Amino acid sequence: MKRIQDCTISKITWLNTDSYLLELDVPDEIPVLAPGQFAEIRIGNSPDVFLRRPFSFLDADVENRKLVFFIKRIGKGTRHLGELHPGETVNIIYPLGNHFQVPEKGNVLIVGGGSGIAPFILLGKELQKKGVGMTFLLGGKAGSDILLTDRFSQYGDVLITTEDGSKGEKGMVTDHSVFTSDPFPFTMIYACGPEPMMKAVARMSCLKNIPCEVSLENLMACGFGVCLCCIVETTEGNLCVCTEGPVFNTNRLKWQICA
Amino acid sequence: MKRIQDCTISKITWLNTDSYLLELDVPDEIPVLAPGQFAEIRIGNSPDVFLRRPFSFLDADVENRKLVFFIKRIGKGTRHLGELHPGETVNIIYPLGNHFQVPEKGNVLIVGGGSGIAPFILLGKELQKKGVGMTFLLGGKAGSDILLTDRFSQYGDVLITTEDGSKGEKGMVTDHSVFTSDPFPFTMIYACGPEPMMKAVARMSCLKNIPCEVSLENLMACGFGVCLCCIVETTEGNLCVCTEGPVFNTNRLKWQICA
Amino acid sequence: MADLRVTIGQMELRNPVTTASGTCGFGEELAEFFDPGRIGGIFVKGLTLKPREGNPYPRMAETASGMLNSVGLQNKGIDYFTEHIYPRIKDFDTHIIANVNGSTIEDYVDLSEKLNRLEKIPAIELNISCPNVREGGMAFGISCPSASAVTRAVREVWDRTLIVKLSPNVTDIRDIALAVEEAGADAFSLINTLLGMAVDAEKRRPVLATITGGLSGPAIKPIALRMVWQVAQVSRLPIIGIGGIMNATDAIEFMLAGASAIQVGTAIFIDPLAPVKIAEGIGEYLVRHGCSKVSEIIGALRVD
Amino acid sequence: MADLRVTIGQMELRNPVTTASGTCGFGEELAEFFDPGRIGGIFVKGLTLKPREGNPYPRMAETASGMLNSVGLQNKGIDYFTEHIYPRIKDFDTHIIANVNGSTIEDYVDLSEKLNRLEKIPAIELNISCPNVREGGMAFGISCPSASAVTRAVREVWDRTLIVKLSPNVTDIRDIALAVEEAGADAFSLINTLLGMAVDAEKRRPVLATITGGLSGPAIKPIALRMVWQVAQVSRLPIIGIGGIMNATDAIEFMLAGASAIQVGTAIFIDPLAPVKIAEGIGEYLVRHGCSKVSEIIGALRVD
Ligand SMILES: Cc1cc2nc3c(=O)[nH]c(=O)nc-3n(C[C@H](O)[C@H](O)[C@H](O)COP(=O)(O)OP(=O)(O)OC[C@H]3O[C@@H](n4cnc5c(N)ncnc54)[C@H](O)[C@@H]3O)c2cc1C
Ligand SMILES: Cc1cc2nc3c(=O)[nH]c(=O)nc-3n(C[C@H](O)[C@H](O)[C@H](O)COP(=O)(O)OP(=O)(O)OC[C@H]3O[C@@H](n4cnc5c(N)ncnc54)[C@H](O)[C@@H]3O)c2cc1C
Ligand SMILES: Cc1cc2nc3c(=O)[nH]c(=O)nc-3n(C[C@H](O)[C@H](O)[C@H](O)COP(=O)(O)O)c2cc1C
Ligand SMILES: Cc1cc2nc3c(=O)[nH]c(=O)nc-3n(C[C@H](O)[C@H](O)[C@H](O)COP(=O)(O)O)c2cc1C
Ligand code: FES
Ligand code: FES
Repeated sequence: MKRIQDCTISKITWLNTDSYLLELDVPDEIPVLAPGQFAEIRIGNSPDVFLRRPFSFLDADVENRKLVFFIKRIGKGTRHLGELHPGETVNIIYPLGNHFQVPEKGNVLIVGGGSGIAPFILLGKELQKKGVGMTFLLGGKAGSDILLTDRFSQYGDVLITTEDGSKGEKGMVTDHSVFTSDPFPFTMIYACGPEPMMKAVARMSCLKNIPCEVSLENLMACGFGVCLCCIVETTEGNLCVCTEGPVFNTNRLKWQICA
Repeated sequence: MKRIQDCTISKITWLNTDSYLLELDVPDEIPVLAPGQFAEIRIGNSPDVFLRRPFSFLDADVENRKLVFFIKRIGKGTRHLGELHPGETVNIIYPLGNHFQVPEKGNVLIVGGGSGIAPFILLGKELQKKGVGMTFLLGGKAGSDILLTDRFSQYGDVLITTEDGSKGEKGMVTDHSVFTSDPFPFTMIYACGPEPMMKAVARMSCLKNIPCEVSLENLMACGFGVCLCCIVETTEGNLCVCTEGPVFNTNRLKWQICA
Repeated sequence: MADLRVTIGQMELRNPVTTASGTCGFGEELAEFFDPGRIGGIFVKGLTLKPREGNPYPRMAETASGMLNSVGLQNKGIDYFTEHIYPRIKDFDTHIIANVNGSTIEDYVDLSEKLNRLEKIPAIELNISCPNVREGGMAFGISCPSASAVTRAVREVWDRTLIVKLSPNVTDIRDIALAVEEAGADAFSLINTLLGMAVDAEKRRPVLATITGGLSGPAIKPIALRMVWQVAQVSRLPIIGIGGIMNATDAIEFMLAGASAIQVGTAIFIDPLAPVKIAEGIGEYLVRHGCSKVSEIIGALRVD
Repeated sequence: MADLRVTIGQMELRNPVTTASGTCGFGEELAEFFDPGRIGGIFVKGLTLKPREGNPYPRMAETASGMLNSVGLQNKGIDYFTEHIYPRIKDFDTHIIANVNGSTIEDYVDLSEKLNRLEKIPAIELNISCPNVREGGMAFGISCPSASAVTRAVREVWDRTLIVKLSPNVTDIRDIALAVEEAGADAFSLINTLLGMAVDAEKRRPVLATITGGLSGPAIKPIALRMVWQVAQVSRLPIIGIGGIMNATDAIEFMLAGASAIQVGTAIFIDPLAPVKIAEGIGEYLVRHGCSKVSEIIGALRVD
């Protein structure tokens, strides 16, 4: 059964002016969470937020029953959520969605932009467990957008690009020199972030002829498959991102990236 | 000019399970507030409160630029307002409405029920300044509803009735023995509280043949005279409670209490 | 414990709470949150004769206390439903009601005939009020002759309970209701969504791919309540009230205004447990108000 | 600083922001909060020939992101207005527009003729859409022949700008708009309130003394936007957009959808400064989007 629970905020940690970690104390035992899954959070302290908002799990501390989310403030919901205080509660529905496919072996590249880094701590943990090598490639506008690098470096190398060149290589993630490595050392790419970025990464995977999984952030009304609002066009027709995704192998999507 | 201001909450003090004092730090100098005037408070932390809510001034500390409200939790707005924290802000429009007429001399009876005690601290101050004697008569369901008696006793005697008899005399305010005093020692009555109570008090004033002023708590959409929602039937036709009131001499109202 | 049973046509519901078409899938997703046996019925996602991909993305926009959708009846068609979905849901311990959509009267009739073969569908809800497509289309629901014609045609092939879902996008819903009643409907459900629009000021574009969509949620509750009240004044057919019902109080408001049952729609997105909480809340209200049967509050609004 | 001027009929407004009839009194109360010279115009409280006490209390109910009102055109009549109110407000440095209500076509005509004598009233807004009374009544606004007849009759006696305020309580607002245009209106204002209802479940009574009332506020914005868009598609007359406008973004959405100006209504109750903030916000948006004139965004929604 899916859960609907009131959780107590134990901590809100601002990482820069726009992003924060939201840490929740969960009343019951936390089920196994697969990397890429998400929760629908109700934002009850805002006069103009009506629907829940979806957020990927950044991390879960099963022992201490804590869930952590990485949230970027982009509008009213994410703003009001960040204004809550420790001790106040938020209601969440979880776990939702499918998850990244974790291979048995290989060496993978994980590309994250903006709030699109959230699912990759759980993914890193899972890959590490299986002994799969990984490299993170994080992109942002400026150096201050590049967050949680110390966390990611526990699981693999961390490469960086920034549009203004203030950290790492200058440019978009797909401009990074790692894509010029020959032979290309990776057997798979995972990506999450703004759609143009994911499409660019998917195009790379096509060129390199390796599989690519992306986590989509479509607008959702429900998050658990009843409204059919969150669809994406796929080779099998319109599918719900919230139940058939959010993770899709790009070869299922009609992005026409390999043309 | 009327003011629209963001004020910082300096303190919320719960007096019993249902009532609290809301203390605000006002950014600018506080104008003279007449007893009976009110403010329209915006409740911005609630998903289902749309309009402002009107509250009488309980007290004002002009020197320290503080406003104090006495608020009874009766619905969603008063609940959410009480959930705010010191340091958070609320927006208020003030000062609004007319005020009690304060005589030059005499001895008055001030009757308050429920949240209807709010305007009477400022009234007490004003009467004391003029040297007018006063007695407070506070009514409630139970003893725990009788609040701020120490404050009122700074200005005059405090009489009490409770419906369950747990404090003061048993019964409604109009059952209090003070109304049997002969000769009736008061030259005027002021009342605020639930409408049936105000009507009963007004009926008493009629019997005793002395003037009575009541502060009405009609539903308001704006609070400053533009919507015409808050009207009360008077001898002059429908009048806005927010601008022509909230204080009315009962002989202007069509309560037919003297019949 | 008060008696919560209500009757809609030939159906007896264990309680007046059902879930609205298009907001509860086929009931299976909700069964992950609660036992469907705790509510009166499930109005499944709109069905059409042929499979439909629905409208392009984006299909939804949040609005003040509501949302717009332009899903456009995405579904795999009646044959897929019959073969794959119906077998999985038919034994839910509640009523499964099919929401029937067509672009011609024959579509409605054909679909109803196909549903006739499914024993565990005690009722159909004719959707003549979807603002997002021609199929199930509002075109039928906004004029008396067409509303009447489609109802009459389906009535001829469908003996079980026939519910007609009315569109609020009309000048006078009473006229449509009376036409539909006269044509043989057993009950009304109302309201479907109101035609609305959202604009992205920064992008200078409509938010929805279809420009306009259907408005639902608490924003429309006052309009829905008014329409239920209006229809209850002119017709004695049972009414299923819909529109922004979030909690038991909302549901009771609809019942007082004249609804015999209610549908919970958009509220499910925010709280999938809303339907069961509402059913419980109605029970508590009845006890608190000294009613032994829920029927005591249907249309019991005092207006003297 | 972008050029914010817009034209409605023969009137040039300094900016597209005006205040909606019934939500701003006669402008005097608002003048306690801001200088009326900062907005484009004031649509004063609905006027009738004879004084009216309006409907009984309670006249308002809060709803989700909105409110219902059943004020019912309380006003002291045109003669009192002429004698006592007009002299006090006529020199405001903004346009004062009279909202005209009647229960017969003659009422509308008589009232317009009386207003003709007031030099500083550059325009009237015919209210044929008030859901709360027979006067100013929605009855005129929900059928094409009557909407057309009242517009035509007033057009004959009124040479200044004639704005007709449309009711959203119709099946197709385009039909009414075209009828009114054909009858000689210079501009439309839309929308008036939607007919709604609120119920007090505990008391088992309607909240409003009149049972139903008019719904306003952000709840109705998606419907209002859709109607402005629809009318803009079929008519070239200027539109004044109304319905749930709370901030500059809302106002810009209406203008992109086709409104030349907007009215701020219910928002005033929550923030009396809303009109000036909206005017400022539109200016900032234009600068940010590299527009030199506000006219560049009117109807500029991209739908390709
Ligand atoms: C499965 C999933 C997982 C997600 N995980 C995370 C996460 O871990 N951390 C995180 O910070 N965010 C995540 N997001 C995105 C997050 O849900 C949105 O940022 C959030 O809903 C925005 O809410 P808001 O009220 O702040 O913005 P709003 O005020 O609703 O919108 C502000 C602006 O952003 C646009 N917008 C809002 N949501 C989206 C969206 N999903 N896609 C494109 N544009 C949008 C709006 O159209 C509007 O222009 C995830 C989304 C999905 C679907
Ligand atoms: C001029 C004026 C001064 C006031 N001063 C004070 C004060 O100092 N302290 C104080 O605690 N309250 C005061 N009130 C009353 C206060 O405004 C209401 O209690 C408050 O608006 C209720 O808001 P809510 O959201 O909590 O209740 P809601 O959720 O809006 O309503 C809860 C229930 O109470 C009813 N209700 C709400 N407001 C009123 C009302 N005004 N009259 C009758 N029934 C109502 C509703 O219909 C509903 O049934 C005053 C009112 C006025 C008009
Ligand atoms: C996402 C979505 C999809 C819907 N799909 C259908 C549908 O397929 N058939 C139908 O009759 N109504 C459909 N509706 C309308 C609802 O059944 C209901 O009438 C409407 O949403 C009002 O109720 P609410 O405010 O409780 O949501 C849909 C509504 C939403 C929000
Ligand atoms: C309290 C109130 C009184 C109103 N009175 C009138 C009126 O006298 N004449 C009129 O044409 N419209 C009247 N209206 C309708 C408004 O002018 C406006 O059309 C409607 O409220 C929608 O806009 P909003 O959502 O911005 O409030 C009134 C609205 C309210 C809320
Ligand atoms: S968000 Fe409702 S089905 Fe995906
Ligand atoms: S509350 Fe608006 S006029 Fe009094």
